[in-house]
Amino acid sequence: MNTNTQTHTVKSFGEELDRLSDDVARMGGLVETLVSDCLQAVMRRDGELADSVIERDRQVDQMERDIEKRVIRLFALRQPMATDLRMTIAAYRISHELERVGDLAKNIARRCRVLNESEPHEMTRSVERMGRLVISQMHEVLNAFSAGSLDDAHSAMKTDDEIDEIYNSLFRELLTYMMEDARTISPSTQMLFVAKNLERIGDHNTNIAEMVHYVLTGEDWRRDRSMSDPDRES
Amino acid sequence: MNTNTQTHTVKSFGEELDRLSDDVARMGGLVETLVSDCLQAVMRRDGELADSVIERDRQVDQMERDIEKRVIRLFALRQPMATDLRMTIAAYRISHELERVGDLAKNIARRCRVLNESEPHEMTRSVERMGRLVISQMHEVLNAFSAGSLDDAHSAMKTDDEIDEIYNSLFRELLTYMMEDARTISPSTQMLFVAKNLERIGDHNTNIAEMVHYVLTGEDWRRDRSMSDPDRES
Amino acid sequence: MSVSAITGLALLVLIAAAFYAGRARAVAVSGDKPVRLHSLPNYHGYFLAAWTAIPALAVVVIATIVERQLGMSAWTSAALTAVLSVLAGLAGLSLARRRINTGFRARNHVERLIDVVLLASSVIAILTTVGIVASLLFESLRFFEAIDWRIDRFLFGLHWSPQIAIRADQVGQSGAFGAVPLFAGTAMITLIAMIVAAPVGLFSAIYLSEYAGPTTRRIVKPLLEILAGIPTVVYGFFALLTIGPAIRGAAEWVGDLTGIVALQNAVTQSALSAGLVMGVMIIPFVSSLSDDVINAVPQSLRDGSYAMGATKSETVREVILPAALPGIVGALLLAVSRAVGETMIVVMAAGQGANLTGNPFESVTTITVQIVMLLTGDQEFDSPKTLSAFALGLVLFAFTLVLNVIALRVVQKYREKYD
Amino acid sequence: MSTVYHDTKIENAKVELDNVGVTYGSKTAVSGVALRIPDRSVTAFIGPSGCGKSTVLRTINRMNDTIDIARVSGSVKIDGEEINSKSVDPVVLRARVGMVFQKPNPFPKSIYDNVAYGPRIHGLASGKAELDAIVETSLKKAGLWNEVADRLDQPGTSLSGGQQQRLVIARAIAVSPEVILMDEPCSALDPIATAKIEELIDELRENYCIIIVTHSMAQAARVSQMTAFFHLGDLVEYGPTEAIFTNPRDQRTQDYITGRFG
Amino acid sequence: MSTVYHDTKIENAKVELDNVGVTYGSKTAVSGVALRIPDRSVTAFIGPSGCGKSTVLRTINRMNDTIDIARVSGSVKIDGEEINSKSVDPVVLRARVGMVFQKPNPFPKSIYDNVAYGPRIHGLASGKAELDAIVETSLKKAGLWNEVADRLDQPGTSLSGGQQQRLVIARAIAVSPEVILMDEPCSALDPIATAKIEELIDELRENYCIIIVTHSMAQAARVSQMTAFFHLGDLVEYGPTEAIFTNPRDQRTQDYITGRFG
Amino acid sequence: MTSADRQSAVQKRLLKRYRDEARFRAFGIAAIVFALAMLALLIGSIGSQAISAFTVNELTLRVELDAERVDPAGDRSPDSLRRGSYNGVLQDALRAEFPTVTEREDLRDLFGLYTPLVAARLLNQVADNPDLVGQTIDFTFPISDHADLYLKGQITGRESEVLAGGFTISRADGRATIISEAGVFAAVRDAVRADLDLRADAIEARAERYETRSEAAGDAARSEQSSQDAEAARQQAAALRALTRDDGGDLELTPQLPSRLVRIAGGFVSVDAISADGRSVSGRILVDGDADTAASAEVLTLSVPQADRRFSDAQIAWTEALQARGNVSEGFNTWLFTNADSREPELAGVLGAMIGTVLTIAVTMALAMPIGVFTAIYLEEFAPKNRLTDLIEVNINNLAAVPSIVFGLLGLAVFINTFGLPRSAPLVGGMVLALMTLPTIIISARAALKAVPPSIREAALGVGASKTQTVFHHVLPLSAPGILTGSIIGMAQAMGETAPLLMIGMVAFIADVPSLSLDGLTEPATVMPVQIFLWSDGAERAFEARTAAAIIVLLGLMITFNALAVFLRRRFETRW
Repeated sequence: MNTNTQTHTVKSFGEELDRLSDDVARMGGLVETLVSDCLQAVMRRDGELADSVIERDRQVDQMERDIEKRVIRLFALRQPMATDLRMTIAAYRISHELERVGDLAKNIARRCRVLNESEPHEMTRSVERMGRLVISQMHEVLNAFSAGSLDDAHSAMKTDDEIDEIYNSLFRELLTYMMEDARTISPSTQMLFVAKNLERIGDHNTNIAEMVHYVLTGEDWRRDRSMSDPDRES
Repeated sequence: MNTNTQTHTVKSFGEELDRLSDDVARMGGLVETLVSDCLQAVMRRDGELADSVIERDRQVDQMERDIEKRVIRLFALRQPMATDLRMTIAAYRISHELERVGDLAKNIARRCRVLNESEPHEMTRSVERMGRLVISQMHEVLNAFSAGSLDDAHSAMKTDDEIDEIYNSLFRELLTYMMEDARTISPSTQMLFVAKNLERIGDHNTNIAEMVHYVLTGEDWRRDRSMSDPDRES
Repeated sequence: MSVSAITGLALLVLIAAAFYAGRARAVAVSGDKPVRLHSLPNYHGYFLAAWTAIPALAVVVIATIVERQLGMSAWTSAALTAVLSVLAGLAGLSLARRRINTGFRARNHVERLIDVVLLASSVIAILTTVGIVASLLFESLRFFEAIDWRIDRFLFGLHWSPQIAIRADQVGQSGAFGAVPLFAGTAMITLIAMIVAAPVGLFSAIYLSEYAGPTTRRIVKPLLEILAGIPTVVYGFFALLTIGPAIRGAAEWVGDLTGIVALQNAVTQSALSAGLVMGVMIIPFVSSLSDDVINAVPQSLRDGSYAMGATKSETVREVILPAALPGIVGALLLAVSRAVGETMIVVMAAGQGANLTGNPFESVTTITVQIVMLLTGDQEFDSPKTLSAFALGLVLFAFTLVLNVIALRVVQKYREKYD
Repeated sequence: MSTVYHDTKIENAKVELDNVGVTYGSKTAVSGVALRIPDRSVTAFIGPSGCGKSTVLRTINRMNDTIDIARVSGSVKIDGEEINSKSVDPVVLRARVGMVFQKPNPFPKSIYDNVAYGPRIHGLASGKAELDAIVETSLKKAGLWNEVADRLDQPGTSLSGGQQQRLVIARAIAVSPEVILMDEPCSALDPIATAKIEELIDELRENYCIIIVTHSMAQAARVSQMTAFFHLGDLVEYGPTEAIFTNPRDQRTQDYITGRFG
Repeated sequence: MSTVYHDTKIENAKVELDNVGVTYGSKTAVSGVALRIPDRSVTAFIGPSGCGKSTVLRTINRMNDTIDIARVSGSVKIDGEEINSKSVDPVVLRARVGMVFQKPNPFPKSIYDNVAYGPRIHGLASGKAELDAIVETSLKKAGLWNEVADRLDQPGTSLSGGQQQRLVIARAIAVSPEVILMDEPCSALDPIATAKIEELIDELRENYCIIIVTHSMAQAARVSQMTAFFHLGDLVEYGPTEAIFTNPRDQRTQDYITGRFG
Repeated sequence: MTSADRQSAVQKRLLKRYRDEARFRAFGIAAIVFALAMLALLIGSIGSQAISAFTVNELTLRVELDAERVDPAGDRSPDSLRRGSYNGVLQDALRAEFPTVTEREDLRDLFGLYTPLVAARLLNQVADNPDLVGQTIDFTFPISDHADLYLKGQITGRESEVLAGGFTISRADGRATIISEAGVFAAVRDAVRADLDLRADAIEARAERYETRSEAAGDAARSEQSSQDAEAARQQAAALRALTRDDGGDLELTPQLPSRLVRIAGGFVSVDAISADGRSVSGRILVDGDADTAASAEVLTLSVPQADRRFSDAQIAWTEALQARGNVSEGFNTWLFTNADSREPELAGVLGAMIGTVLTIAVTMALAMPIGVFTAIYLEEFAPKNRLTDLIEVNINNLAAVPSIVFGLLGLAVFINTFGLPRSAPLVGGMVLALMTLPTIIISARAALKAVPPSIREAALGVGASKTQTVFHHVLPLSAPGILTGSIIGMAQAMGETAPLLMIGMVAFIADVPSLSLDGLTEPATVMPVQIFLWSDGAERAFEARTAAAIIVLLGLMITFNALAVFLRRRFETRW
């Protein structure tokens, strides 16, 4: 994300900042594929794809650590100010969020293995629908970051409510499902966690959108979660 | 946490740093009571206590936002270096972790309500044991932060493995339990989430301990989670 | 004359040739790649030129000295000198030329030679002082010998009349060389001069540097500098022609009015007129030295004082003058030294009578006046009368030396403070 | 060009500049500066060389009066009183508005006399005892008392650079000014002395309205509560320091703060 | 006191100092300094005033020779060759080791002559065309060519401060040095000019071994790859800049970097 | 103390502070006014004196170059021409103008109208052009200094009154009596009486003062002295009063009274008696007239009595007559610039001294400039800090303040007595002045070198210039204007110096213009300031104006040099 038309007088500083934001975007791209792949793996019961997701999450972790290092280096050596400061802080925060998303994707991939051992689950479609929504939200957020687009960020935040709704209904359905058929308890629990993880990915996406908002405007526009959405963690 | 014997020549900078670390410690204390209270509420089926936890989490969110603001301010106005830089970064990160812990405690408190609607759960004891362990780990971590004690931090990290083990066995037990009695599915799912949340609080505690380690030594001593503990998110 | 002129010309040509030879040689040994040389080709040229010039000139100098003692005919010696010096130059050239190669540090050699020339120049200043001290001391000793070592009578004697010839059998009566009237006269005139110059000089410096606008400064400063550039003989004439008669007239008039005999007996060549004019002469000296000193006080101190709400005069009195005080004291001491050593004004305007008086309207004499009196006209270098001038010179030199040393110390200390 | 003002309420404005302009001969140094500077706080003037920040500072105690070719226009008020009016004597004004310069400039007097200088010329102390008290208090406020208490009769120039600058601050304090102007007070000092002066400025802000011109953005960030950014003779932006440094509104401020220059 | 060295392998050491000490008369300025400075990188010397950082810098081109009372001990090697030996002519050495000073000091000659001076006295160009080429290349490397190409015959002193400093750098480059020493090259410049010089230093590091003494920690952080911290005449700590600024090992370094002073 | 308290405290002292301020400022202005007033007085008094020296009255006579007298050998050879009696020729020419003057004493007075030295000029003219022998030529030369001063009105005040009404003149025995029909001489008589009364009054007033002082005086001796003075004055006054008494006899004009000359019928009569009735005057004939009657007469009143001047009434009459005949004309005094010194003021010029100055200063600069600059370079750039250089430093600073006369003593003792160099020579003078100027040049050169910022040296050293290259490539060129300025100032200072040159005998009277060459260096010469000193002491009054004129010339030179220095400084001044 480049928030400034003019270049830094000290070019290398500008380059470092650009590289940081590029890295975050790249990390975002990787995490996005992880999320979509793990969903794919669940849908198609594709164990190999799941393994690959688990494998690739280590890359994400490494990327987070790199970005974190680069951020600390920037603070120590460049003392960024104003938009640069906000950008640096945001990169740090966003990479952290992405790492969590990566973890969650990996977690979904792991559950995929367990699910593969049991019958195909009926709720898979619903979860997939939710997954698509999360992925599209994530795409929007990452776009917002790369292009510095405030509108995309705001739209992504709104999507989160929708995701929460889907999750809530899914949760109830899954409970019903388990009660109906005790054999499905284990896969359903896994499914529950998949849904839960997707919901949490949505939360992280929202956080990222909030950071984008902060970088662009300098305002802290975090929604007071407990107020707007009292039950979203349930 | 004060890592330096000498005082800053510019006293107000030193004071701001001290205040930041005090605030983090205070936030830690508050979150610690939230965790212990939510556990209490689950054990004693105490709806009011649960409400109070949910209420107090908003305070935690506010504190996180304050600390974040103070950190950005420090970066912009003071350009902290070396230990001061690490301390500032850590405060930012730790406050974030604590906020997550607060959210998780709030989440547990919410589940407490659902649990109260059903019969007392048999697994409560086991969850309580796990809770006690998490709380003691948290205590240790916060001590490590306040006193700048590397030993406490390392010991807390080790505790995390123990917590993961308990969680894994609890997970299996709860699954068995649900399969045995379909009526317990709903409360058991809640319990599952309570346990999961406790496990995740343990993770956050570990992260905080890692940050303490970083502040004190300047080394990034994060465990490669996927390696050491392949199944901990399962 | 013509032979030596030709010799000179020949040597110049030779030296120039040596320079070009050196340069060409250097380029040649480098294989037309001067970058490979340690020193630039020009330095090789200089090196060769120097090694040609030094032996040649040495021969010329030796020849000049030897010539006097041998008493050869002028033409022969000149011709011989010419031949020998050119030969010496050629010898030096060919010897030096062999040393040129790529690694040869011609520059270092040339630079060492320059160092020697520079050092030799600066020794001349020391030789001057040695010359002064030696000549004064030597002649003074002869004088003291002539007055039978009664230095006390010279220094503390009250009667000065060197015109009385002192015969060999009258040596004991050299009381005529009592220099106290001269010292007193010098002191009085200096005092008068300083009374005029110190306040006027100081205040004009203050006004010009602190109060005057740029236009005033641009006009007044050069005018004051003109005052400094006027030769002392002109001041003497001014005193003689204008100030002396004016003072005498005024004094007589006041004297007639008041009946003060001292005023009525005023003369044209008086201590007052000499002192007053000398004071005027010293004004620019004091003011420019003070001006330097005041300007050396950093602007930041003035700003500091103005920012405290001080007025200009408060700033000057409380900040600038204390800061500049050592410098000003040094300047005044130098001015005193100058007044004491000033000659022409007193010679022309103060008279010659060795009066021991406190009356500024009388004519007095000073050390410098007496030196001039004693040494102009025909001199007998063995007469104590002539020699006494050197003794006076010695006193004058010693006194001004002490003053200068003190003044320079003070000024130097001051300078260090703001450097 | 118009100035960007952050919407911070300044209720206790001590110094108010309105449409202030300064010309040197035919050259316009600054123009159209309007500022409301709060009491009991530190306000920093920042900007690239030649932006006019020092010039504006010097309008506040009329130090531009000492420069022949300087002409000041507009209104400068302290406590609501116009200081450019003829009825205000600059001598009296400067007793109310202290100033500290780039290079420490203690007078070539004793430490005591340096501090006593202002009270003496303005006749603020009625006796030796009172003067002693003023000197002691001022030196204490300037954080120099402990270092010089036993050698008040030594020349002020014998102190180190940082001590000299604190002595100069003590000297300014001695006439109990209401406003203290500082023109790059640390640019001649090393980082250690600089830190001490910054510390002192931070303490003094409890009692005075301090305005500091600084070359160093970092210093402005550290010591000031309000920051004014000047550029090419214009006041570009004015607001709380934190806002200026984390979220400047004007593009020029942004570029300057983040190190993107022309 | 012994120095803390971060364990970074320096394989391409250009300059090696071993047990270097400098005394001025009876005063010891620095002692026991041992350093291996890598080629094609920027090494910063930082530390409080009087810590000896400039003194050490000046041992590298024997500028201490020009001070009568200075005595240098120990060994300084460039490319493994001892430079303090008698067989090394300091004049030749200084053509290999360029130096840039605190205050921009162009000669009061034309821009062209400023740059051409070094090549001329060292006889580096055999003709006008070659000299022209050297001047142009040097000015280009110093990032000044575009600004001055059309006025090479104007005096160097007519340039702005920052341009002057870049001219001085071009002048140093013109004799193709291997090492460039910079003694607080930006302390007389405003932030904009400073940024440009820093940018230039960053570019030059591709071809030269640059050693810079700086007052400003921030500057050291920005431009250097290696940092040496001096304190009271000792080399306290030496290592990669990032490590020095985020995780210094010696308490004194830590205190200095974080602004905790004596 | 509250803000308001402080305000009022400040306000209270304000009035007094501003009064102090005004007083201080007034002192400064007074000091400058005083200094400038002295400068104006100096320039004014000398300038006004000098003006008259720049013009001169020249006398043109028809001179008959009688071959026998100017060319005794008759072969037109230079030798012969040199033995000619040119003075006699001139005397004859003058006698031809006033044929009536025959008395030996009168003739001596008449020949006093020119100086015999001009005969040498006539000789030169003839020697250059031997064809002139036997011709009669117009020869122009400066009239004697007294005549010149008279014509410029500097010897005596002169009032002229034309009386009308018809006069008859009777001549006898070299005396003449002029009778006025109208008794117009009464006015002259009354004026003389009034003058006498005025003088008597003044002397009586003085006597009174002596008397009062005698009474006031404490000791007897002084009282006695004063009363004697008073007595003498009383007697003097009484004698004057006696002259004025109208006793019917002629009123006698003694030489102690202002002279009256009557110009009548082309002749001059000096009046020594006026008849009591004012109808006639009588006196000596100074210039014979051409008629016995005249319609008008002009009475010249010369305010300075003949006894008080060295230019007699007769000489005045002749001068007036010559002027009336058109033989005298006033013109620019070229002699002042083309002649060397002379005993006769009208012939004295500054050329010799100027050439002496040029030679001396040339030696001074040739020695002092290189040595001074080299020394400065050595001390400032090369000298190690050690005792020797410290010594040199202190030394130079002290030398700068050593009185100039001491350098003269050095020159006398060392150059003349020890080395045996010639006295009075520009070479020695130049050497002495060089030693004297050396410190000035060294100090200013050092200041100029020091003004070159060390950063330039560092810069040069930094790119690998050697120390010598640094100095000669950068430092010296940059400091050249400063060094040059300092040198010019030192030169001007040396040019105005007198005292040391007195010591080495450059006070000699040099009537020949020295040669402007190497040989001139060792020949006796004098310089401008010394010339001024010599003239200021001159016995002739006419030297006073010439001294002033020489001063103006010298000042002109020095101001030119100083202006050059100022110009150089302004032009090349560099601010670092």
